[in-house]
Amino acid sequence: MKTINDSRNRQKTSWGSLLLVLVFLAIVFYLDQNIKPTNKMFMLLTVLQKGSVYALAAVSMNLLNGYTGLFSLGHAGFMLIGAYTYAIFTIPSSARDTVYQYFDAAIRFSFPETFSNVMGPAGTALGVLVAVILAGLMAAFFAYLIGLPVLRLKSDYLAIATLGFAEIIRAVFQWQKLGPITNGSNLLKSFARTSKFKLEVGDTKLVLSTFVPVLIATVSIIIIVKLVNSTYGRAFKSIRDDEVAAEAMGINLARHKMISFTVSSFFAGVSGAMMAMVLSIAQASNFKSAMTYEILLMVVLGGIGSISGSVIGSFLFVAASEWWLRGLDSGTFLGINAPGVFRNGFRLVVFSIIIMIVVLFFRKGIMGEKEISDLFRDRKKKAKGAAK
Amino acid sequence: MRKDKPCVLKVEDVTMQFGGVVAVNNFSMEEYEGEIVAIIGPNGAGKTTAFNVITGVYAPTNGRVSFNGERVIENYPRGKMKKAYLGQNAGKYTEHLEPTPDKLTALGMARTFQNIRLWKSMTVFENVLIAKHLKRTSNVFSATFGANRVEEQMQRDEADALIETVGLADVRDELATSLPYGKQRRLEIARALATEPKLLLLDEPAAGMNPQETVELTRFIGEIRDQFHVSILLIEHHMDLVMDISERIYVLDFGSMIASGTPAEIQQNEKVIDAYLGVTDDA
Amino acid sequence: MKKILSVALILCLVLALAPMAFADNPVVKIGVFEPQSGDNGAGGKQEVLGMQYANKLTPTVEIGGTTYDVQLVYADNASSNDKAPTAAQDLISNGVSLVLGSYGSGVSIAASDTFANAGVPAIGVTCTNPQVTADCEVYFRICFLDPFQGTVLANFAKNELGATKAYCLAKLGDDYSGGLCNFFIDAFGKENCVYEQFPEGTSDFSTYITNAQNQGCDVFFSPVSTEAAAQIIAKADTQALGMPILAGDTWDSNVILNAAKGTDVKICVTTFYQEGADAEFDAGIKEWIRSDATALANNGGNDELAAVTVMGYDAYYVALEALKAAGSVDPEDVLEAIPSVEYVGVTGNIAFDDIGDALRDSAFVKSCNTETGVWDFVAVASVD
Amino acid sequence: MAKTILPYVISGISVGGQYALIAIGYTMVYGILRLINFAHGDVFMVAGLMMVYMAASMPLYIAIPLMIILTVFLGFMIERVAYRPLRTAPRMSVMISAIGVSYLIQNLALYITGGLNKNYPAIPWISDRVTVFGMETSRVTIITPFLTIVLVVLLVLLINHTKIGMAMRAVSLNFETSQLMGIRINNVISATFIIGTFLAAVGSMLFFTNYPGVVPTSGAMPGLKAFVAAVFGGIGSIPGAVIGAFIIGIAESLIKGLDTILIVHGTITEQIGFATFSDAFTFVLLIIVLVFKPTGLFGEKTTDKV
Repeated sequence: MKTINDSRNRQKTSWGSLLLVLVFLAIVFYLDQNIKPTNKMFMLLTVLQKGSVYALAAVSMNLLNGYTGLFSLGHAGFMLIGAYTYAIFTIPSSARDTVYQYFDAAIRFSFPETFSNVMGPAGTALGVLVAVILAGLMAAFFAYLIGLPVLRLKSDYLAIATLGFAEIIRAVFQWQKLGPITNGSNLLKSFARTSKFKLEVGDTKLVLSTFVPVLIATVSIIIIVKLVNSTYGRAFKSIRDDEVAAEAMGINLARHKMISFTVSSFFAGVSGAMMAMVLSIAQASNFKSAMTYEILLMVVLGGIGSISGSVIGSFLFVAASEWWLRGLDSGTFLGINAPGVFRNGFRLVVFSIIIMIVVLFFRKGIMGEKEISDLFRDRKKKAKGAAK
Repeated sequence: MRKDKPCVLKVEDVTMQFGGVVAVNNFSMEEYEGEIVAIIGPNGAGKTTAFNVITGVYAPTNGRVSFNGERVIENYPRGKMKKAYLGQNAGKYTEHLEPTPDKLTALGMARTFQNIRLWKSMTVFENVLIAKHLKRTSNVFSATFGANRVEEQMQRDEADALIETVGLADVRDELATSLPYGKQRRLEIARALATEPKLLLLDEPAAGMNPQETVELTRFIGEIRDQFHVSILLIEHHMDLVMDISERIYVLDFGSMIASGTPAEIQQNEKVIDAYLGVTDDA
Repeated sequence: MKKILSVALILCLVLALAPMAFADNPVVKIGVFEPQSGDNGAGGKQEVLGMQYANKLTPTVEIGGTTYDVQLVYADNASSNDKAPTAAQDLISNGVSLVLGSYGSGVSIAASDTFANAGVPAIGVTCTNPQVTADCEVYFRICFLDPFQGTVLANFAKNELGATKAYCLAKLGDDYSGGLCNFFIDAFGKENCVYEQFPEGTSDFSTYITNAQNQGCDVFFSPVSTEAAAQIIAKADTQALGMPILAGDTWDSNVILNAAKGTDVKICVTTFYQEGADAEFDAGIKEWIRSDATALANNGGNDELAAVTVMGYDAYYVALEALKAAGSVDPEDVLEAIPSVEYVGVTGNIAFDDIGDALRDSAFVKSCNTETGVWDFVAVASVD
Repeated sequence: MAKTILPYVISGISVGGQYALIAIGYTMVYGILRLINFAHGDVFMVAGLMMVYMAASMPLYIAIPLMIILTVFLGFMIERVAYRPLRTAPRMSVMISAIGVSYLIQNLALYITGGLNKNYPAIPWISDRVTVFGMETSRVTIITPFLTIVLVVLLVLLINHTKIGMAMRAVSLNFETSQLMGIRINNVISATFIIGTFLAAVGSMLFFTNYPGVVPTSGAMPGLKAFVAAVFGGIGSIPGAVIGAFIIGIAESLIKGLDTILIVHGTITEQIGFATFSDAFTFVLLIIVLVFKPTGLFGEKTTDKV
């Protein structure tokens, strides 16, 4: 009896969540059509775009750090691989020589272009999708190679080794000798980017600049949620809680750690690709370890071990640092005008103090290990308890 | 002895040497299907080390372990140990087989821990369910995209059934670590059973229990053996429990086996009495 | 606590969006897209000084018969390519009619898409990389380009300094120094150049100096940021580099003068402006810098003029010309008007070609007088 | 050949000495708390910044000791505020706290300096130019390794022959037991942080005299490299950290010059661009060590208990 109830409840929650997600996507679509770049509220779209990039990055990091207990600091490196893969394979041939201005571009192939030649506009979308997936696969492939030696290492050694790998990857991508592929240390641009994502239906032009990244992030995060709730996700959690017990219960540590690591890196790669399409540039020097730290802090802010926490944490982080707290940098904040104090950099100071407070006093972050759906369930439970 | 039944576990000449210390010296034992066998010995006798060798935590320095008639662990003094080896039977074994514990669990060995190692953040149900992971046929993709729904439901049902059997149904959704000590032990055993083992290895199952709980546990272990058709190997200090349920006992002292036999034989054995200095009761 | 935090955050949001106080005249906003922090922070601040001075001199503009107050709206791109698009978006959302900047080419390239997407025109002041305007319809600039500057410098090295082998040093991932080095090498001859790049955060330049010495180079070309420059000069001094250092427009800054004063390092740069070309202007701006404590601090503590400041000054007037020509504050109209704008500035005549680049054919070459700590005029250089 | 390589080696030894002084702070803290103190590199940067501001308003003979005292106080406070409350928390939390502190310090420095490069004051005598083996360099380059070795010898004496040193060794061997034996753990940890930051402060003086630009991120790379040096030498081992630091310093310097060395030597004719990997090489070294000899060159082997 209990089990039937259990599975029915599970299904009910998932249908409810799905509905919420659809409503959210519809709102984003609506906003995309109605907020023009010159509008003051366009910051909202910027936050949604960047927020969804970081949300996916944070959730994928959480899969590794929060769910599998592998403290890895190599995220920026995998995002870099994703960003470059995506960028290189979506630069149209007409722009290639301008972009690779100091090199003779070696890869002269663009997915959106090739596919649209065959299939028309739908091909462009497909090309972008293929490039995004390829970005993830590339990151996952590198993660596999890196994982073979380093996943055996324990906690902080793993952290420092993965951090080191991210630095190595960055150096390799900046190497002058790889210039024909990576454009050396110079930036890549002119590839398929969100500002160009538009759909023409008859006479009306539908803007998809925010919708596309939000959609990719949503789908990816749903997949991660599915994975976490599957038997593999439970195995990851058991490794986090007690590695020795997990191994004794027949869970192959090396294999499961590798799965978690590659999947996490796959989505890090996807988020890197999204980062490129949102920023409309890709450059190795942006993917520093500071980026990994920021993502880690988002995860902490939201609560290690909570996917909704990571999403909330990253949107809060992005919104606060890009939008709400901007006044702290430019003289006037909350109506207080104090250019002496509220000058450049103050925002980040306030921000890092908030983070330190969370780290020290609210160690569980916003969500702890709970998900949003748990909160609803708890409320129901409480209501039931009260009725009794 | 149930020599008519097939041999589940066979340990041959296992020696475990850490640096210059021989923790287990030339230990051999056998266990037959459906038996309950105990390894006892005073503190520091090498019981836990022997246990860890059998479960694959440590590779032995020399010796062999067979499970269900299949060689699973084998080692001989190699590398630095070649010169430093102090044990016997050097040269008898020539292969190096060192499976990780999960491989042994997959073959049908499951264990519990002396200092209970449940998964802290998870409920009783989840603790048991995860141990079912081993039996999956799905891969990471089919599991993520829900193509294994039937199997998933089956595992959930099995886990529930198991929880029911071991009498933890009323605490199914409690956090494992919030249970009283006795129930945590029980859960750990249930978790091990969820891997559907042929041999269950219990590392001091009664450690930290009061006499009342110990009695319950004794009964519980017996029930398990009959209900799940497993053989049981246990390390224990509580002599009551050991003498009550074991069919055969191996006694270790300073790493070497000093006696083996039925409980009655062991109780009479002078060497054993000497080793325990007469303190054969609750140690 | 969590609730308080969220309430506080929402409050911030509301207040941040609250309308600003209105002045009497209608306001036209000019966006200042410049680095205020990071590697190029010092340079960015100097460039802004020129705009601020110009804004002080000419705080209003008549557009289509109405007098507008000109308001400069700032956004810090933090010298970082990944922060640039957001900073640009910030300006656009603030309703600027056009944008000036930035110091440093990378951030301009990075933000070009954002400006293009919104249809807001931008006028680069000292971003010299060709990519800034290539492929971007809304980006213009009033400075010369790197292929030109690189050639001028290469010719100067060969002809005036008699160099036969050049050591080129750029920063990894920096479009300005990387680009300029590439064009320099093209003009100087690849086989006679040693090209190296240092990663971000490098503080040990002594090995690069040693490399140049060991490979027998006779000119050290390092058009890097002023931050790195100060360190290179210090090391060149202690290690007795023994060859002149050559750099581009970024080095025309008192940071360099301060670092080089009292050393025996020979430094030559190409730049947009030579102090003394317009005495009246020089005196005015210096007076202003001295009188304004913040401006003085932003200029590095003295009143030595940087060329970028003067460029910023000219850029402001070009922006006003564009607004006048457009007859409206709508970015779209301004964008249409810019290509035909012509202006005679302190740094020379300014007009745009088809791609939006300035029609400039000469650069000033200056050398650093290490005794007095000022720039000495060397020559006006151009390419045939 | 020797003449070509010598400058790199000398510069490498000098950098190595500076890394060594930072690495000791890492290795001591790690030895006792098992914590990678990510903020250590930033403390080093703050020491540099303090010197910049203080030298502008007071004579050097006051500024230098005051800078050292304030830096030590900062290190002490970081431990007090950010690490001590988390003593019983999982290791990951403490590490995150360390990253948070590093983020905070860098952002504070960014705010105070306005993100601009600050020029380190020239300290007379040690920043003078000298000629060694026909090579021009600054005096600090020559002094650094010697000063480093003197300080390390003093430190080793302190650890081996004083009460607090003995307590430190005990705590690093077994945290719980030493607590039970009546060692005041908190005092020992504070002492560790004080010594570590003191050395970092001295190191910063040498480092920034040599490379006179201070920016908010100045500490990050030297910090990471010093940590790698500590791991390389076997974390917890002070001589190991010092030797590791010298090896990394020299290797890094040689990598930067490798193109030139090979070209001058005639091995290659075209540049390969090794200099791009000067930072990355350190990490390659780290990973090789971690994978093949996880305990470093001088670290002791430990076995996990089940």
